[in-house]
Amino acid sequence: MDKMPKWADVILIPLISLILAAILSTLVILAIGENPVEAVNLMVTGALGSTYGWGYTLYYATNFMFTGLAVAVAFHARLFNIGGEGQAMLGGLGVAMVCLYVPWPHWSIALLAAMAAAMLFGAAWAAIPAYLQAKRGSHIVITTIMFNFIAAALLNYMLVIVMRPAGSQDPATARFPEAVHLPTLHEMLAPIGINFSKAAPANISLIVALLACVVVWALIWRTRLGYEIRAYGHSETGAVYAGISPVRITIVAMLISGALAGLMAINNVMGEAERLVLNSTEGAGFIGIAVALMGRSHPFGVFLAAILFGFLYQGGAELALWTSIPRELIVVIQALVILFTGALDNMVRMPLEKLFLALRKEAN
Amino acid sequence: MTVPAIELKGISKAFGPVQANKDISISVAPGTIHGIIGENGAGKSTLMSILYGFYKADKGEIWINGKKTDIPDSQAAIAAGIGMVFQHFKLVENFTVLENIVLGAEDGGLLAPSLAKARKELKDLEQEYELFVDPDKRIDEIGVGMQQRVEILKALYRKAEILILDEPTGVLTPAEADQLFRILDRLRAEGKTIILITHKLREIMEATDTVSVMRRGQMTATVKTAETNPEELAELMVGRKVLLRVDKVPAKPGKPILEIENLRVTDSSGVERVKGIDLTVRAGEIVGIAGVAGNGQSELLEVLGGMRPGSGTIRMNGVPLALSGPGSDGQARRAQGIAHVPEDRQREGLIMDFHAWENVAFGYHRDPAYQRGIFMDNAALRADTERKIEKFDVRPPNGWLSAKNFSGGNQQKIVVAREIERNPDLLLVGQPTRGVDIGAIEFIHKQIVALRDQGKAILLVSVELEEIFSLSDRIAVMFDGHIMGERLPHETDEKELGLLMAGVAGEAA
Amino acid sequence: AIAEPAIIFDLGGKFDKSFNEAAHNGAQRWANETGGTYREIELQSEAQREQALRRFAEAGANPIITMGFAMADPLAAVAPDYPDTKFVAVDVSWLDAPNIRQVSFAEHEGSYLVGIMAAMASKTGTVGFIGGMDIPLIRHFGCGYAQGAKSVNPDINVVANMTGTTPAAWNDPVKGSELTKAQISQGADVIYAAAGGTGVGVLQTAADEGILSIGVDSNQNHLHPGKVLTSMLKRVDVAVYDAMKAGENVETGKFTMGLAENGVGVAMDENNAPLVTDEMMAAVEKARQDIIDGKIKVVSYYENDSCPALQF
Amino acid sequence: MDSFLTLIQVLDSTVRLATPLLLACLAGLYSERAGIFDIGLEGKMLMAAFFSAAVAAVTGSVWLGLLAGIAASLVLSALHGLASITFRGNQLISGVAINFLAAGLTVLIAQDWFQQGGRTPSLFAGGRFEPITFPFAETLSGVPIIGPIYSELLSGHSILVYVAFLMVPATWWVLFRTRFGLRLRAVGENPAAVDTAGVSVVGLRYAAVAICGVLCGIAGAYLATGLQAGFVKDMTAGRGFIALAALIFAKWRPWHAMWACLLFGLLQAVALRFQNIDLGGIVIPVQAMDALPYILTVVILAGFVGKAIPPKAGGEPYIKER
Ligand SMILES: Nc1ncnc2c1ncn2[C@@H]1O[C@H](COP(=O)(O)OP(=O)(O)OP(=O)(O)O)[C@@H](O)[C@H]1O
Ligand SMILES: Nc1ncnc2c1ncn2[C@@H]1O[C@H](COP(=O)(O)OP(=O)(O)OP(=O)(O)O)[C@@H](O)[C@H]1O
Ligand SMILES: [Mg+2]
Ligand SMILES: [Mg+2]
Repeated sequence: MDKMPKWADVILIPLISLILAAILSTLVILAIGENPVEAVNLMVTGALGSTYGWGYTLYYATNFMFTGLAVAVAFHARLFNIGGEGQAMLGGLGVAMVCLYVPWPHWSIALLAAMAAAMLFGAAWAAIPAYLQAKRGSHIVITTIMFNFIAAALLNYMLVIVMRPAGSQDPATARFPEAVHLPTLHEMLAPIGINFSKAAPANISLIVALLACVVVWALIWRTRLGYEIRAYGHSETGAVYAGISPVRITIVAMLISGALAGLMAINNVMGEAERLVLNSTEGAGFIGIAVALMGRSHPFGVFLAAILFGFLYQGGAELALWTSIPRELIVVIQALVILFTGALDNMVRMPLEKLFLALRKEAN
Repeated sequence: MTVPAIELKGISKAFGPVQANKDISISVAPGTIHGIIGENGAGKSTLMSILYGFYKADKGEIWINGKKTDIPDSQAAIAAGIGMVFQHFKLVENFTVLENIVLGAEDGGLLAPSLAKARKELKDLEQEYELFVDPDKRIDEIGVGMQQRVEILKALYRKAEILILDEPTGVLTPAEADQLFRILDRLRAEGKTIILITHKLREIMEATDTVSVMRRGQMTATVKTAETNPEELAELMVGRKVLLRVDKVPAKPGKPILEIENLRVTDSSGVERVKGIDLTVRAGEIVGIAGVAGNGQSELLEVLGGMRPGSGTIRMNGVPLALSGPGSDGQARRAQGIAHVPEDRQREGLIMDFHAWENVAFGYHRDPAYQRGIFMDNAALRADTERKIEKFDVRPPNGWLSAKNFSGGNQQKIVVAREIERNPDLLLVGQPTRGVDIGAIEFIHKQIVALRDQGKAILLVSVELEEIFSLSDRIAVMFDGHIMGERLPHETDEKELGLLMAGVAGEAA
Repeated sequence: AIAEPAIIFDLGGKFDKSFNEAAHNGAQRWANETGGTYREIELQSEAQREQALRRFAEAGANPIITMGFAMADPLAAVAPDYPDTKFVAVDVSWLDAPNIRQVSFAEHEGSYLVGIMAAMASKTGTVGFIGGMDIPLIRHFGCGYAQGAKSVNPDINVVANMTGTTPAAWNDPVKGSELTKAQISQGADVIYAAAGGTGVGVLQTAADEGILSIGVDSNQNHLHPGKVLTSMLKRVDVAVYDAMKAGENVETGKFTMGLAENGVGVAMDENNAPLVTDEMMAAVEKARQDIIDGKIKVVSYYENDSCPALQF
Repeated sequence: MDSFLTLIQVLDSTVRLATPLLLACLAGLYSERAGIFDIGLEGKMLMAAFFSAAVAAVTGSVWLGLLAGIAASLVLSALHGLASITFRGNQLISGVAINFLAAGLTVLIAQDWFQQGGRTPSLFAGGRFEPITFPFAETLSGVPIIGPIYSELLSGHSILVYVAFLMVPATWWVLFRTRFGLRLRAVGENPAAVDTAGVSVVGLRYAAVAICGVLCGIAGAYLATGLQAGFVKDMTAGRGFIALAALIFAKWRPWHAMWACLLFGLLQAVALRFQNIDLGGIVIPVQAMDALPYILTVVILAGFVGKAIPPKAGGEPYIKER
């Protein structure tokens, strides 16, 4: 028998972990002399109280869905992809090249091309760590960390030396042409009579992200490849027995993961900034880890966790804007979520298992 | 009446829902060798680990030399004069023998004096018990027999008066085993108390003074060795009369299905494990491979099953198989009509976290019958599972349970069902009944024989000589990567096979 | 109600002791004098620029003051969406939107003056310049400085280094410190830091190693009294103060603040009084007047992206 | 002579920049040799940097600052121990969490205490580790070759620099010449062997993690009170990861760790001093120099230049009962 029911594993444990993280976050807010109730109020109104707030919340959530899915897919193959940040940066590079160097007649075609480029660049950046893990056993966590730094240096070089328009002072590409402007929620919802804030950056990438959730779900639970990825993730020896090549699965899973992380660039680079700037990823690659952990690597869980983090991000930005609480509060919350749902999982799990065991003994 | 060296009273231990030890009591007289036998999973190792402070008992008392002793950790056990040689050695592989011996028993904070002292004492111990080792060799440079001596020396260095050996002969050749028993005799003569765990009745009969039998976590009997016999012990072990032979009609071997020529296998650390073997398996026969674990049988099965590369020639139905690179993996082997019941069902044959119905497709998940468009046809899978559960009497009959929630025997039934139902030309079977109860053993054996009777070829690897004898139509013995000889079961006996397994060439035997 | 003004500090943060801190001081002065309140944010990342602009505009802040050239691009995108809001862009001079006040400074003129002081204070005949991010604006500083130094001593050796190529260069005191040590080993005994927060490391190390340094933007003389020769003042505080004072009616267009407008200058106070000789004082005063009168023309780096007095 | 002086200068700055790397690298060495992977070196250093600077700024005593830095780093170590030893969680995830926790908390607390945008006030004499001048450094500086080497390169660093370099032989000695070292290495290779030998795996691992905390604490304190005069947000700037890279580069051996850190320190020193390096026509952009430590690490990990084999039990929690 399982030690406890599935619902406890999937819902109860993350929930308790989340509550613990929330309690500690409250303590942190109290410790810096702020009022947690007010802070939460401000966050809720700022992030959910207007279509403007929702627009930013959903914009951030879109980023996190992509990176969360990226981490989740790799988790299914028991690979820890810490390289989402670098892969997303490279995705941005791909998007910028497509948008700047090709004259597009219409945004829709440009979007498809940008998606392809983003996925290609993201996957390419994951390919080397994947290959080294598969073929040479180099620990993928370390190599992907290294690749994040290398990506930052590469992007720095591209923006400072190669892609910066003549005469411009800041290391950023030129604005993308008007033709590749993606429809925002404002533009998309106006025809059906909803007046969504014009200023918020949420855009059609949100739809792509939702589609990506569905596609990843189907991939993992409904296809042969997903079956093989999961089998490999649960047991490498089992995979070898079944004729599932560990090398192939490692590489394929990481390519998919990198492509998903790269795909984020259609949202932040093409949809929001409409140019490529340094640090455009804003740590979304790392937040993907928290999102995947909280979402238990299930696309639906990732979706929910991404919305939660989108809320935290927008709420945090509002806090920074209207109070003296620095935006880093969000980083602390994020750290606590990762800590409790990831590293201290057993702290919640072990007592619960005992509890359920005792309950069952009683029932018998 | 002397005071018992060890007395356990009412020991119970559960791992989550598994009750590994239930209210066990046992008493061991000083200066004797006390055997403990029992099936796989009976709880022998758990009991000894409790005695050694490695696990903590949920209930019960431990008395050493007539004193109630608390053993919360191994430190306490060592202090109480207990030493243990684990089934899986606990040695640091990249340390030297000497470093392993002093580890945890150093004198003072500096290493050099400890090592010097240990080196000297080791000399004395070697002399005293004829336990020769090279103190400066690294563990990963010496063989298992030697490693075991290091483990024994570790215990003696810590002044153990009570020595526990958990299945010490599983990895040894009969000759090495004989040497071990001589050492144990000497230790007993010195007044030490020894607990010996094994499933091998022969060893119990030869080496022990008293024997206790465990079944399903309980102690079923303790008897004087001199007053019992193997048949009685076997019955005590499994709880009913043991069927030693499987009923089967004589084999009618047909054309060769599998032909192996000069097969060589090198493992990932560069050691050659199979050193050029030739073997043929024909349609309608079961060829059994006997041998002590670790003599290349596993590697042989793994190459045939596409789990690792090899070199040489293997023909299946006359067609050469790729032995490395593309076309040499498990998928290719299945396509060529080879099915494989792997040695380790939990690590290989099943994904423990998958539902039973997902496991029923494991390895065959690319079969078109399981596909619908680009997706897997889960409905078809579940229907297929229903049938197999029914036919192989898997209990509980619920395809939605995860594999880990079935007992060992039922897990094995799922694997066997999956492989046999493929109707393969060749079935590879590794340790088919390891950790499986007698009822399931009979059932699985019958299925294997039935497949043979349909004219299929079967290659069986088992470390249980009894199983080899009862199933095989022809027996090949492997030692050190070579096939030492082939025998027909009715023309040989355990003694002859034992010599072959120890590497004593056929002519001499 | 009267709209609140808002100010957006650049990545260095409002306590960078330099550029942003000058703006902060100007805003504080306005708040203290008028009792008004204003909104502010310190940017943490490139990607936040546009959001901050929009958020303040949405909330009705007016005028919205931005610090640094990097806000130019987001401003160009956002300003047209809020035609009724006035934006004030410090260090920007090349946008065309009717509702932006663009304020730039003649940094080369102020740098020329501190260059004179550096050359007169130097005993080794070598002076140093440490810039922040390598962009034309900072070269513009260095170029004026070199010209000033050479006007005193045509043979003077000016060593120049830039901290980096990204905005991180504004906030890298470790690197500022290492560059200072390097320049000292090349003989420099007066070093001018035009590097935002990085300059803190430059001034610190110069003080530790016993040479003189020159601060920038804000008056940094007090950071190491008696060790900072002077500071090249860039009256960002004035620009911010003026804009806040004018409120919603702030005049838009392009404005340059030079010596004549008191937009740049050198800092003289009790902290550096012992270091400044009368001779120095006189030379600086003369050059200042000559520049205002047009008798001295300090070449701007922008003119043809090169400097007559210094090779970068 | 001029280029010789430049060389001395670069090496001098190499020593300074290698020091935090070396301390963090040795910290990681203790932890990973005991089987606990630690990608939280960065976070611990950062936390220590902040608390050392903050306490030094408030009390004016750099030694109290150092203690506070070590204490702060130890708290994070304890958290890592709790997650990865007691609760047998994923060590990598715990490390990631610790890095974020430090990045966020330092700024949050700094803002709360000092209202200076996430920094501490600048430290003045007493609040900083001053350089130590060797005897006769001044007098000897004129002597050719030896003079500058003695007076510039060897003399004139803060005490923590010398501590860091002395930690190398000390670490070697502890690991390979003492009982504690033997047990520590054993627990990273096969914890079950240590356990059955009657030594507490948990105790050893906590000890290793604690030593790691102390060394990270010193590293962070050096950054904020030795190399710099105060804390600025994110001031570790990836040094924890470079230290990790150096550890792999060094294959978990103390002397090699020193050379690896000196190499990476040299790369940083060169990148600091020269923006783009012109090698007879080919210009190496500064970004390439920045990325070089990471690239080298990947090459090492790929096993093209000798294989880096981590301690066998590294990264795996020790679970007795399945
Ligand atoms: N660490 C553990 N965690 C959970 N269950 C365990 C653990 N060790 C043993 N068990 C379970 O306890 C039972 C008894 O196992 P034990 O190893 O004591 O058997 P054994 O008699 O030594 O068998 P074998 O002959 O295979 O060595 C089995 O069901 C086993 O699965
Ligand atoms: N590692 C495990 N995790 C969870 N449950 C387990 C584990 N091992 C065994 N069980 C549960 O304990 C029960 C007993 O298992 P065990 O393997 O001892 O069965 P058994 O009585 O030996 O049966 P069989 O003869 O079929 O092997 C099983 O029903 C199984 O659900
Ligand atoms: Mg056992
Ligand atoms: Mg069983």
